[in-house]
Amino acid sequence: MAKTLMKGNEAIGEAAIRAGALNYFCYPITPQTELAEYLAKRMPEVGGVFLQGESELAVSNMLFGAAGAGVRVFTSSSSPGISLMQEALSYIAGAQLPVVVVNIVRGGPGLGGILPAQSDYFQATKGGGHGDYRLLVLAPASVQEAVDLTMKAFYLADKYRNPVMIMGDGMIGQMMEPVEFNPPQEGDLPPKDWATTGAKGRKRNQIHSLFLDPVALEANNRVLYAKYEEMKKHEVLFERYNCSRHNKVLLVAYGTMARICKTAIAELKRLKISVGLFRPITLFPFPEKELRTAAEPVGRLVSVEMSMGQMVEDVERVVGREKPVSFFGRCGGIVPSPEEVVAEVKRLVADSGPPAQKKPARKKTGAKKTAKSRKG
Amino acid sequence: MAKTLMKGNEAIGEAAIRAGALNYFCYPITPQTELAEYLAKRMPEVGGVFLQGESELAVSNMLFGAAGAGVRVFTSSSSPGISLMQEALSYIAGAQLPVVVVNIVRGGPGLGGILPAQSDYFQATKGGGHGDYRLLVLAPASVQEAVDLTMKAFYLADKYRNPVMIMGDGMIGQMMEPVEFNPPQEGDLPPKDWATTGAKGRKRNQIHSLFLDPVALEANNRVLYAKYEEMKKHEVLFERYNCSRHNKVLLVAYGTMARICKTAIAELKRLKISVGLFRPITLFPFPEKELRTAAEPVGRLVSVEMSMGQMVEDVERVVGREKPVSFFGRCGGIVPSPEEVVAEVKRLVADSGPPAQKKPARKKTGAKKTAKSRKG
Amino acid sequence: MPQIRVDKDRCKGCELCNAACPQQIIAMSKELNVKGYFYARVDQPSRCIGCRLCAIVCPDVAIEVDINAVQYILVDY
Amino acid sequence: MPQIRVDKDRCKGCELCNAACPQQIIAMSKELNVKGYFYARVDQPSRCIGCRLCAIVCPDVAIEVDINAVQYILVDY
Amino acid sequence: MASTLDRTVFRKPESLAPKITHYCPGCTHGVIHRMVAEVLDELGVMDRTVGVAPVGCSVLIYHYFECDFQEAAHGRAPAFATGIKRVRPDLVVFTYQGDGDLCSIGMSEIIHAANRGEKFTTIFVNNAIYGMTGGQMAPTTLANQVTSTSPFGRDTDHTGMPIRMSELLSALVTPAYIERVSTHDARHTIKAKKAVRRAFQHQLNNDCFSMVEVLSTCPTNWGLTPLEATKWVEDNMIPYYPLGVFKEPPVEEG
Amino acid sequence: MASTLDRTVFRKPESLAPKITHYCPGCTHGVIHRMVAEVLDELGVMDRTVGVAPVGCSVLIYHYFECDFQEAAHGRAPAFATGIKRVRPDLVVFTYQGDGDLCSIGMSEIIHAANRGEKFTTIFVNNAIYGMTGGQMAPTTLANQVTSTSPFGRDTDHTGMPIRMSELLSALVTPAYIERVSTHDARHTIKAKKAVRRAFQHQLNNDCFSMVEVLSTCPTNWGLTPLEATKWVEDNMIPYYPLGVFKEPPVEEG
Amino acid sequence: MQLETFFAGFGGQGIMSIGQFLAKTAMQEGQQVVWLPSYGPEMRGGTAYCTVVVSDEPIGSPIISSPKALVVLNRPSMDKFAPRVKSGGTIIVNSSLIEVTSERGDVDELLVPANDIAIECGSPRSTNMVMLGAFVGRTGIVQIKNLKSFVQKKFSGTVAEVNVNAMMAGHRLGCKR
Amino acid sequence: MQLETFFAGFGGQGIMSIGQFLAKTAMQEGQQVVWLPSYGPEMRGGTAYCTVVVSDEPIGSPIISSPKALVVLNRPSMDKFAPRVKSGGTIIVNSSLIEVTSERGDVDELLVPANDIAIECGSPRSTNMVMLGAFVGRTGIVQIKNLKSFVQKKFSGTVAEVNVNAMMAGHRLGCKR
Ligand SMILES: Cc1ncc(C[n+]2csc(CCOP(=O)(O)OP(=O)(O)O)c2C)c(N)n1
Ligand SMILES: Cc1ncc(C[n+]2csc(CCOP(=O)(O)OP(=O)(O)O)c2C)c(N)n1
Ligand code: SF4
Ligand code: SF4
Ligand code: SF4
Ligand code: SF4
Ligand code: SF4
Ligand code: SF4
Ligand SMILES: [Mg+2]
Ligand SMILES: [Mg+2]
Repeated sequence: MAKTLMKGNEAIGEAAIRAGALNYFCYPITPQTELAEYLAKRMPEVGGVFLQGESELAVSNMLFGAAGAGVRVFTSSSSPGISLMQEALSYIAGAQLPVVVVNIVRGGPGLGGILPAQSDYFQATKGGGHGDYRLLVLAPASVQEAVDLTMKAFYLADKYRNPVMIMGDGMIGQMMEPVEFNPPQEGDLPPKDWATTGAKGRKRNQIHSLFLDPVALEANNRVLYAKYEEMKKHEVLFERYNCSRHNKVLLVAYGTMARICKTAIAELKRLKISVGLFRPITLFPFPEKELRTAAEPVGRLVSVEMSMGQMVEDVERVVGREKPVSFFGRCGGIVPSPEEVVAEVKRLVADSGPPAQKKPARKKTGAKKTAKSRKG
Repeated sequence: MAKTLMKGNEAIGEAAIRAGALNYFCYPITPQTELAEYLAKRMPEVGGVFLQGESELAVSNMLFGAAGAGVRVFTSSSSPGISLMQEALSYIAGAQLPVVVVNIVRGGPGLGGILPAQSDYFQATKGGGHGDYRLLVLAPASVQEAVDLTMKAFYLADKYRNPVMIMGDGMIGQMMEPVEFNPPQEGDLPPKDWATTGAKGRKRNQIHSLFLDPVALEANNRVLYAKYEEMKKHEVLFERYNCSRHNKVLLVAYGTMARICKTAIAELKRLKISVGLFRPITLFPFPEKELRTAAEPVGRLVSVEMSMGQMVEDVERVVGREKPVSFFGRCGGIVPSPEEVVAEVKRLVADSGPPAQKKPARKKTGAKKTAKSRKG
Repeated sequence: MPQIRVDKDRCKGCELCNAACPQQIIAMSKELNVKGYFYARVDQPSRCIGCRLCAIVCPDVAIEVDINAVQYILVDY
Repeated sequence: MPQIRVDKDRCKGCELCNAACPQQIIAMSKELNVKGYFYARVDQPSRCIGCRLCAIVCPDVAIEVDINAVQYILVDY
Repeated sequence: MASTLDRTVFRKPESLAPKITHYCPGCTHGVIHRMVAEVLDELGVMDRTVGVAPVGCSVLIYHYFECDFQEAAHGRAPAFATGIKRVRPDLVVFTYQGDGDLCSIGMSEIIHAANRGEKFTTIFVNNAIYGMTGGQMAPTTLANQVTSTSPFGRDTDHTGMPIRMSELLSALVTPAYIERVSTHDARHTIKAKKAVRRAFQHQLNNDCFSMVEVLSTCPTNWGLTPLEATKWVEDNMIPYYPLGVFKEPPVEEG
Repeated sequence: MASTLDRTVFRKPESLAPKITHYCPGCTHGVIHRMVAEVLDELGVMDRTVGVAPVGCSVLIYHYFECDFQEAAHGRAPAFATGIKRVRPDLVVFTYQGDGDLCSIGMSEIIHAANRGEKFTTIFVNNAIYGMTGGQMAPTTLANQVTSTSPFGRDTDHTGMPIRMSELLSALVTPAYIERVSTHDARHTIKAKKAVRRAFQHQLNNDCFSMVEVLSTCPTNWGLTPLEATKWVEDNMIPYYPLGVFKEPPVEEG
Repeated sequence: MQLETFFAGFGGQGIMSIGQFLAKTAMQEGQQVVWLPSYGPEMRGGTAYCTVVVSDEPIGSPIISSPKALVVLNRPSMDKFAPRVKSGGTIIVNSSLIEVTSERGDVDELLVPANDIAIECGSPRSTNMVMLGAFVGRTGIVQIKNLKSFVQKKFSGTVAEVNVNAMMAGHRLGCKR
Repeated sequence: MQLETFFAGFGGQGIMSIGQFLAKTAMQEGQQVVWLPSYGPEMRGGTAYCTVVVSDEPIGSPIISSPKALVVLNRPSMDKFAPRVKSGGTIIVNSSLIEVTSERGDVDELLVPANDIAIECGSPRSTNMVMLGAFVGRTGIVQIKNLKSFVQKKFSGTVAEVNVNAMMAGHRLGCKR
């Protein structure tokens, strides 16, 4: 298929349609509104449902209803709008419904700004709503990947009957890149015999997240967690870039930030500093084993984020305290430039002698910006 | 002062009044409704404001308005209601307003159940809303402590101009214990010269979380994070119980769960198994250094929770991978009994030889219930 | 002859049927049912006109009504 | 004699004052102001009756109106 | 209407499950459930109907019906129903909501669903109180009514007048069928059922959004016997909440 | 009214900050801002007034006033204002909200605030579109109006009829002052300001909730020149959104 | 020493209140106490119970799976809780409504025809007080005089009188071995 | 080889479009491309710009602080972006509206009276096309024939003609050294 140049927002919308997701509910918010606007035109063409709801709160509950009725359904929003969906996401997860939510993240907290950020990592991966549940979170780094992961998202949502989030920063939504729409690759899926489609010829179906009996509620939670264990086994996605025994530093970054790190790595190569990149593509399940393996030969790690430091907590947790893990990032809509990443790596390499190996105590460096650092 | 026997919910309400918080907005939800009902009677007596809002969403935004007007204000709710407050909490944190939110946690996700749980740990400590921000989170383990921490919460909220959450499980809200209302101990607080109280004789005050300029937004985030660093330095609270070099296992638990662990520890003592308890009282800032120190002499740790395992991630992160950290918990309204905790500890102690020290790989034990275990 | 059948274990003893009966022939039993309620029962079955009003107001669908004669159903429910 | 003063750098050239003036004496300049707009200016100042309608419709508070004679203010704004 | 010999003229409708409800004795939620089930039977649509349960005393309504059901978040049933009906317009969809659910937290969702003219039916059970959580004030609580959060009686200077939801929704321009009925005695219950049927009929005709507001009792939280409670509806609620059709588009078929 | 020699009869009100707004040329948000500021001046309450900004084009309104301001979450300004006014009834509080903000996402908050009779004033700027986000459909968008999310014109079969907010709020029982005005020409602007003044006066009298709905232009997203936009208000909006007082409690002082 | 007791019966039988009376009296005696209601799905219609823990040391778990004592006012509660009482514990049974016994040989079981006694004392509503008196008589967990003065302060007039009489009647029964 | 270009001017000057035309043509030639708009507070009223990166290898960072080339249509953008162009880079200046030069000795600066040329070619609205033509002439980043056929497909009738003419006029200027 020929490539077309498309905005990330629009490409995600088109990808959803190609994946058979013909039902879309939305509420406008920058920087994802183009997705809604694209689908306002496209859905009627393909006989799909386009509805602008009165609020993100309403939209997230429309998703529940529609998913419960057995169709592929999705929405898109940006940070404050996603916060308004937290109750519903908890309900959707509890009732085990497949929905896809696109979050084109902007700077927060509060009304914040409208420029790209990655400061919703915690909310997405730890569950911003109440109770024990998780979203499956996919973080594309290019428009093509956004397309591919969007298609995959619907499959995964159906496979696990779990909400899936596409987490792109504003950059992913706004930039144009060439894309191809390959037919979606999906495994077999069981029929949605749990859906509320009318009880004709079968016993009634009931979709609910209420379990007044604590034994039943705990059992439901176990079912959810068994799915999360399956996801950890089967769905982890990541990329290793320029990883080798010679790496002085391993960068950990996702989405747009990972691309910037790649440019920085090229520049560092010229400076004869070998640096690798580990890019989680699934943020939940987080590539724990894989990061641990990638970290093995390396002296230190830096989590590079467009936030004040969120994923770094997972990196620390996974890698353990034997190895210094530090954070570098900008936030509020400021995207660290390759030059800044290069400078941070140079600083770290100059700073540290041979990396210490044992029981590091957290130590603050006087790093500029929001860098925080932990080393031996 | 004479002690009175009070329900946790009511005692929290009274404590707030004693701390001068005469402004309360709420929406009913089990198991915290008694707090609202208590204050519906009490507030008129003390000339305070009691208003039942139309929803938790509205209430959380009323809090913003009232706090912005310079008064001490609070609300209480339970899990699904707290999810509906996430956008506002992000705004409140971003605009640096002092509010107190009481979450009497029930089982989730979704509508879940109405029995006690601790499954909102992630939401409370990592920020359930969007953007880089944190709540200061206090977790009482008795009605008296709920009273003391509630009073303190208002002081801390004012001191840091940050939302503070009292996180009690349903048990803390429902049980009656003797309480004393000691006069609140507060340090000096600066005048609220930022409040919107009318611009008479001064320049206008503006309270907002919008910073369209990314440089300004990043700067605001830095201000927030500087406060969080201060909290980490000055506000960490925790309890060590029965900790010693002889401990075979260190339990980590908070709130009601910690009390149950104490009973289990007494029983284990009879069985000649020495076990310690580390109880975080501030969940954010998490007592990182202190837990690390407490963990030092101990072979293994168990995070015991009324959830599917949330705080355990912080325990793992803080303790590192040299030491096995496992999880034990029940959820959905089931509270692990002391007997279950005893059994889990016995199992662990029997299971493991001398604790391994190096590079443990996560390994699943075939533990019953929701136990997950990581060891060398 | 019209007649009603009260499913005594569905009944919660609310007495609404009692009040609704134009013939005033429903009373409450002196015994408890399995749920612990004094359930409704018909005092003078022969006076029942099969009007269904008792059944219509019963919140617990504890009453069924039979008729066994040609009869005008006065209310269209 | 009544007169209006247009703060040319506040003006965004929307032409609403233009349309509102009963005397039709406001026109747009051929020059751009600092913001890049063709701003409003009074063509025949002497015909101004100080009615304030131009100022009332101006979204940018770019117009002030002075009067310097005894005058009835027709509209109470 | 003349009937033949020997038959049962009143029995549990097929659409109602046999399970005994958890409702308090005399609570008219039960009557309203049965009414809806009867209408589903009569229209023969049970097996293509999806109900949406509220959060409130009737949260477990799905146990009591034989049709499919979804259980919504508090107040959001109309958004759920919108989601279902938009993607499956062939289904018959209804929400069943209490006054706290619909008028308080769910105000926005019901207004917007009604205004978009969503083709589902809402059964709105107004008992002037929050039943499930133990008797707090609702937006529909009458002036001076004592509840656990208006312990001195609802002070309308402080909390405004009770919301008349049928009148409010009727103020929207989009066509709709809106009627208020009561279940406090047999006569009114008979009328109420007709309204419910009419509402579903409008849905089947794809006419418009339809809502039946049903005045209902909460003996438990009103602190009255079931019979006193029905009297309280008559004496206190109906004067403030007048019964009748507030809005209806031209009808093709009754 | 006779005036003396040599004076400025129109100038920027004291309550308005000198900063030039970010609004598009001809956008009547500017006129409405000035009107409010003039009223604050006239009533002499600027230094005890707190405004609440919406999310919408006027999100930065706080830069343009000399009084205190809070910036609310999208749609929640009435909840903010409730919070402020309840704890500080001595302050004069107003919200300034667009139609997306007030009618769409903020529907519940405005209805409940109005129904509780909160003693603040709402300036509701209805421009039949989402201005700030680039011209999406609002609940107030007229039938067949083209917007970026109704690219084929608003289909009222699909999205319902435009919401008449003043009429809707007037359907509540709680007393309130509700008036709809327009700013599309000088004559209407003069009336509009009177309404704003009246609204604040009701607040000062502690009478009731007050709202002035102001029809406003969005030349940019309507794709019209400012002048065409005022014409569009006259020709298209006013016929559907009639001007006038919809509700008012007995007044003690004008 | 720590004593954990379940008070169980129908809602409306005054279960929660006697639990609180005990807890408050123990508190006034300087003991540590926790009172914990059951809340949740079983609330409406079913059985209600509360837990009271009285101890001379700080109380750990407020949640008790197996109490040392049970005061039980109706049959469903008897079926549910009697098997959970710790061996060597105490069960006070309202034999007016419960026709069975626990059939446990390892506990001290006292049958109190509490409804009947209450009616004798002047009001069937004092059934709970009879049970409380009997329980305190049996266990001695608080001093009956303290409980008595608490009840006297709590109620007034004839209600107080009837309640105290009922309680004392129960107490006499409880003290008898 | 990777070329990063900023296209900058007032909103309404067709900045975004010419960036896209370039990106699409480069894509059709098989090159890697990214087009990135500026969005945000500066959108309304102020300067608008977009970044186009064209490369023969996968593109890393789509965010460029210092571009290799700048196509600039108005004065505020000139002031803002000209200093950020990399040493040895290219600046194409719309000299019809910009009376100044970058005053940088280390870049290749081409002055194009684009408004004037566009008016000559039949429409002032083709100013952007003149600039695009000049840029392609100067950098050779895409083949002008490919761009030309893209533009011919994109527009129709006289608009296409005027645009192509304007672009080719710009191109001639750009090729001249
Ligand atoms: C978000 C949220 N807030 C609050 C609650 C608690 N809650 C459950 S039901 C209810 C009110 C029910 O009242 P109503 O809708 O009138 O129904 P009724 O019980 O009277 O039939 C409330 C406040 C909840 N479950 N979720
Ligand atoms: C929760 C949330 N959802 C969506 C947005 C995006 N948003 C900002 S303003 C706006 C609509 C503004 O329209 P309106 O209220 O009519 O004001 P106008 O700009 O037309 O004056 C929207 C949807 C947001 N900031 N927050
Ligand atoms: S059918 Fe009519 S007459 Fe017969 S018992 Fe029922 S109400 Fe009475
Ligand atoms: S109405 Fe029904 S539940 Fe009530 S007493 Fe009569 S039969 Fe029993
Ligand atoms: S004051 Fe009146 S007459 Fe004078 S310029 Fe303005 S509108 Fe025209
Ligand atoms: S109305 Fe104001 S902004 Fe518009 S042209 Fe006239 S002076 Fe300028
Ligand atoms: S609490 Fe009220 S509404 Fe709920 S079941 Fe009981 S009587 Fe009915
Ligand atoms: S976009 Fe519309 S509402 Fe916003 S400033 Fe421009 S004209 Fe005004
Ligand atoms: Mg109710
Ligand atoms: Mg608008």
